[in-house]
Amino acid sequence: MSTKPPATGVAADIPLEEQLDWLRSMQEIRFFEEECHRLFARGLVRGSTHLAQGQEAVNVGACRALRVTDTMACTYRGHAAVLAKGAPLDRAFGEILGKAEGLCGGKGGSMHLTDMSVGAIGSFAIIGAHLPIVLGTALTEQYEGRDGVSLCFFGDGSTNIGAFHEALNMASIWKLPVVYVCENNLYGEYSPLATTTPIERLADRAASYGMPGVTIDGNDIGVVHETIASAVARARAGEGPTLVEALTYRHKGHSRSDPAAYRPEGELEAWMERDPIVLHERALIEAGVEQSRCEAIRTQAEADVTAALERAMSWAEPSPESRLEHVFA
Amino acid sequence: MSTKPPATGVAADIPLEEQLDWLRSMQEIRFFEEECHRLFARGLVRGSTHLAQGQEAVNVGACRALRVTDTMACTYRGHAAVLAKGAPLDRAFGEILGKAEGLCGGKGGSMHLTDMSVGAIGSFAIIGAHLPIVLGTALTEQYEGRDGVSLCFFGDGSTNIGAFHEALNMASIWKLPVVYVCENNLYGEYSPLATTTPIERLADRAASYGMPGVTIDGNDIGVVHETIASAVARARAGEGPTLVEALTYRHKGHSRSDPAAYRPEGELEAWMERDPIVLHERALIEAGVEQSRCEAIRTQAEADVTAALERAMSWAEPSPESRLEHVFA
Amino acid sequence: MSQTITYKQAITMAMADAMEEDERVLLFGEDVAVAGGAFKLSEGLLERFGPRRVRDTPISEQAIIGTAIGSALSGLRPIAEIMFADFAGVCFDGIANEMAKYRYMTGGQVTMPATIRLGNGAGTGFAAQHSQAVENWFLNVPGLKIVVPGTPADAYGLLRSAIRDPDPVLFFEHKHLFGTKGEVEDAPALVEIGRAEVVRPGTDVTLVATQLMRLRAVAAAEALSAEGISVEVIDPRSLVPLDVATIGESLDRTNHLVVAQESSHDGSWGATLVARLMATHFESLDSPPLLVGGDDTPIPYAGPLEELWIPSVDRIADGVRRTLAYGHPA
Amino acid sequence: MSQTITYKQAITMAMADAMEEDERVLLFGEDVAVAGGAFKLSEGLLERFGPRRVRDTPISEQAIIGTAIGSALSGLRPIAEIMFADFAGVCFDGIANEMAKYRYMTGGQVTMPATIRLGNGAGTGFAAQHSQAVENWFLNVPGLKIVVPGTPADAYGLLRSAIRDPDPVLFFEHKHLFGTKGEVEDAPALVEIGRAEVVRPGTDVTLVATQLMRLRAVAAAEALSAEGISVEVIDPRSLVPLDVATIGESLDRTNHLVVAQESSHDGSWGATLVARLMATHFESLDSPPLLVGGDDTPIPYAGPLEELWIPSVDRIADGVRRTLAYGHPA
Ligand SMILES: Cc1ncc(C[n+]2csc(CCOP(=O)(O)OP(=O)(O)O)c2C)c(N)n1
Ligand SMILES: Cc1ncc(C[n+]2csc(CCOP(=O)(O)OP(=O)(O)O)c2C)c(N)n1
Ligand SMILES: [Mg+2]
Ligand SMILES: [Mg+2]
Repeated sequence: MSTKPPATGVAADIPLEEQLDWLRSMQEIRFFEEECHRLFARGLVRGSTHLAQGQEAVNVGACRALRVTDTMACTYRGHAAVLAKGAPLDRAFGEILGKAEGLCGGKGGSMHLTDMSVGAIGSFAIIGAHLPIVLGTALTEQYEGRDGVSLCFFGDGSTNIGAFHEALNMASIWKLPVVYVCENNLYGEYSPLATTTPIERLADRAASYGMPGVTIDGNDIGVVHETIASAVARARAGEGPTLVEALTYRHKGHSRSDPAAYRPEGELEAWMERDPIVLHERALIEAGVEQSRCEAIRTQAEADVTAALERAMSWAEPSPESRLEHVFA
Repeated sequence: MSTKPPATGVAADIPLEEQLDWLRSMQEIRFFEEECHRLFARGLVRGSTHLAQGQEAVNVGACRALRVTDTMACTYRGHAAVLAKGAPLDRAFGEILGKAEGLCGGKGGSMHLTDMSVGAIGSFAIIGAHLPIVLGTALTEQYEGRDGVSLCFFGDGSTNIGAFHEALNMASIWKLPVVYVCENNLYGEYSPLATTTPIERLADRAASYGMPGVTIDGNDIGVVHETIASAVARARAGEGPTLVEALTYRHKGHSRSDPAAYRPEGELEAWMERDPIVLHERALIEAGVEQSRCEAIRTQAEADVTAALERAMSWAEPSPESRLEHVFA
Repeated sequence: MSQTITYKQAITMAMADAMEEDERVLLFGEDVAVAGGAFKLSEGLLERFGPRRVRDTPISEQAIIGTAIGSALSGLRPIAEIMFADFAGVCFDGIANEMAKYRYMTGGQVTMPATIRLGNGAGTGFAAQHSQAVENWFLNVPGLKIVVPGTPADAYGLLRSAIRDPDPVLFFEHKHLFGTKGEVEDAPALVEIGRAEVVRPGTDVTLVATQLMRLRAVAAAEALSAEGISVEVIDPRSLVPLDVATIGESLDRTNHLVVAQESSHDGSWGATLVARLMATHFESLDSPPLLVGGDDTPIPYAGPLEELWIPSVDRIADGVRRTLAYGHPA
Repeated sequence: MSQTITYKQAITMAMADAMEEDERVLLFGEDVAVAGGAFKLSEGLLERFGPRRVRDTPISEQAIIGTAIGSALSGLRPIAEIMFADFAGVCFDGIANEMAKYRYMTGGQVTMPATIRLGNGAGTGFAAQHSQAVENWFLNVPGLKIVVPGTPADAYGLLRSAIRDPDPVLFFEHKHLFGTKGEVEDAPALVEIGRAEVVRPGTDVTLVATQLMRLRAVAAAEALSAEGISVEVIDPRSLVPLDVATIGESLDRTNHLVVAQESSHDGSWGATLVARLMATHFESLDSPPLLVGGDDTPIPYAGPLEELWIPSVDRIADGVRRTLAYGHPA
């Protein structure tokens, strides 16, 4: 854990109005994923899906430290990140449902949500694949003399794949404006970190690449935002990449088919106590926000998600010919 | 550099007779590679070749810390390592010349010398490829309850490839009996380490894998032997892998076509002063060995290499049909 | 006596029986031990054979393949699992440049009895990177045996043979077939690698298919028999070695060839088969050999699109009809 | 006016001209900058275009390909060098699963104007892992354009086109051809990707070949002309897209097909071509199409063995003779 002051659930230097919008985003994502869960149960989602419930503070806190012109790449557990970066709820649902108006025209699905228009350059389902790709988006910024930043989410288990190593090394030697954010949710699929990784603090791996590494409480959106904002500032200033390890927890199993029976007793419960939405809401109220405003946000978020889903459900399926498009430009 | 006592060029606790044999081995290798150089000039070697001249103390010092039943994997710059592990001079020449009696029947060549009978399991020409392979040979030992060790040489530039990362992590988490030896000769092909790698001490990367890492003077065969012997002992005892970074220098260019014009002035000269053979010989003499014995060893080594080359040159080329053999067992 | 088991059970049983038979057999891969495999193919093996022989790895496919290579050449008989076959992309070098060539490059100094199991194929909505027919990536790499079982009996029998085989075998298990059922003996038989099976005899046309396509080919053949068309369905079962003789013999009788494959055209095993048969059975053909395959695109996610991509029973049947209609315009 | 340049010079010139033309073009790879490339293909470019546009990388092919992907989708036109094409094995996932599918999987949200240059082919004694015809590994991966120039003019013209192309292009430069010479205009022409070249017109047999095999095919054709055999030599120049029309049109006239390829049989472009032509030009063929290729083995090191592995002028000529003798036993 970092040596920062204890978790507070809010960011000291950000206007509360803005932080209420973080709450809104987290609530929307939570409802969105609950709907996904139900859609699965109803057989409306194909393949697999991987929910980020419990990890929203990492995704929202980090993405809110970015400009819309900055880019963000995430994993198959990417609904939260892509929505946090600004993708519309309805078209995200549409993609998961395989609709023509889905973000990717129904060609990608849950694991591959992408919305270039908001800088969500992709959700990557092959472990490690995107870590080298963000080198390129970052290089473009450096090459063009702009100050855009590329942020890259990945899991704890992903730090053992070769691409991680190559990417962090090259990001550092080229001083690229990248922020690597490891969402350490304690498990890679069904394997606890300690069974696959001989060190405890993944941020320590930053030392191999001569870049700063920091471990933070990923359930405290204030801490996440502050940490990422300073890593982003560093990147913008041309000082190179940072590795941030955000400690968090997924409330659901790895994927739709996983009951997560491997969890030690009490672990989930302990983390539910630290639900990032609850923490943030509580902190906002402590900071003076009226409870009713939080409730209104929640109600509105739920309504927005429901309406978005309804729209998405009404959309047409992709045309048969569309499957032949977009192989080449 | 390690915090060990200054270089001495001999090992304190090894009988001098044995160390004279190290000298013999280094001399043989040096002459062997000089012949290779000449053979290239005469167009008798195909593809490319990569000489290890100047790095002999690493290969000989390390291999002499192994049993014949231990295994060793090295790179395309592998003549020295394979000979140090015990491969015969003539069959090594034979392979480089593409002869039927070459170690691999002429199918491998200079970059792929292999002699399973002495535990030289391969010379690998795709950067990083062998680092995961030695996990398997080490696992066999662990699986069978034996105490054999796998030693793996690779270059400084190779520490930036993904396979390095995956291999060291898994070696550590499975506590495999492996010793990873990085021959840091300051360059990867024509690139100085600092242009590709954002840290100075490659042994520091061991920390990412929770394994010990040590940097040593690779031109002092005494230091090399002592360091590797203790890493090997650790591995045999079931305590897991070690990363050793041996600082050394190649006297020639990267490959036959490289004049090494990128070297700063004086660099080669400074390292020639620290020629590992000269250092070892000098130290032996200081330790009481008569100079004439060293000279006799040198003369004998040269004669042995010349005779081995003559034999190899006289051997037949592989039969045309042999090219169709050994695809499947 | 015989029993009915699923394709999935066949794979589990084959591994268990092999481990029972030979102490040198071990299994490793991501989540294969404690969790019993992402597809539950190794359920119960950890409990039965212990952590020495059934091992979870980090998410490190290069390390997994390396471990298979090194342990195989030093005397073990490893089974390594690559969860989705598509992940062969991250360890392609290990498979194609090292494992396949090791014996050859060392002049026969090593044998490489490694079995790599890979979850193959489309049809389950996993989209472009988790649905490919990855066997095609390795066709141009001499030194690998490539096995593609389509039934529980073949899955069992070929996996046992793969594990006993002295050479590296890529064993592709089709994800869409895990739940399919079939008969096997109580002590199921081994199946020799390199022998095609005539799944359904016929006289009018030779229809070659593997894995999911085999099932659809049989369904197409049944539909066509109602139209009086007699289709001989052949499953090569392994692509390397490829039993050209059995297929060629069939072609000599039927004079028409259709291949159903779950793959785009170029570089596919179907195209390879056509080229091989052309060289040896040119005179036997009365019509152009037809490949019924996936589109020349990545595999789309949406249900209706993926369904169009994968050859359906109808598309296969239609291919047969068109082939037989060749030279007889309607 | 025209000039004589080498294949190597053509590549260097194409990169320089492209960088001159378009500020978005940059080059990176291992030792491509300060050292001018392991094969000296980028000599002088660092001096001319500076370290912003010509960059050395660590030994990290996955990072190289990732950088190509990310920079291409965000507006640059990267040229990435993979020194030996065989190293595509260590970055296969990036090429086949990411770069090739990115546009498709995102429903057309991105374009991917990346050019990957790879040092291809055998004949220089580099043994099994540094000599392969790696284009064949990618045939079954829709979404990649695959270019295989055989002359300096094609190397120049196709590389320029590849760099301008909005799609990912794998540009295979044959190591054995670097020193070969050819004529180009003073301002050499671009060559459209997807157009075969009729290298040498003929009437008796269509002989298709690329890269080193193209040279040998022409030599074989010349030798055969002395025997009164008129060989039409066609170089497809790109395998994806593949100009089946030009080859098919030739076949309609010659009625005989021989392919010379530097590759084992299965999964090869030659087998793919045969399958494609069978589908469209079945009636044109008077003899079985013949693939003259490498053995179904890895590529051996020793000179005499490698020479036997790679199709020689004699083997190609002999293949043509056998093809024409089909049905006319001597
Ligand atoms: C190269 C590769 N290997 C294996 C997988 C299968 N897989 C999907 S998710 C996953 C676990 C990843 O764990 P982690 O990085 O911690 O992310 P989390 O799922 O916890 O968010 C694995 C092994 C994959 N997608 N790609
Ligand atoms: C995957 C891969 N990439 C690139 C190369 C080309 N290459 C051969 S040797 C070499 C340099 C290696 O440097 P280092 O690891 O320091 O070893 P050294 O040559 O100094 O012994 C490179 C880049 C290769 N063989 N394999
Ligand atoms: Mg995780
Ligand atoms: Mg080096």
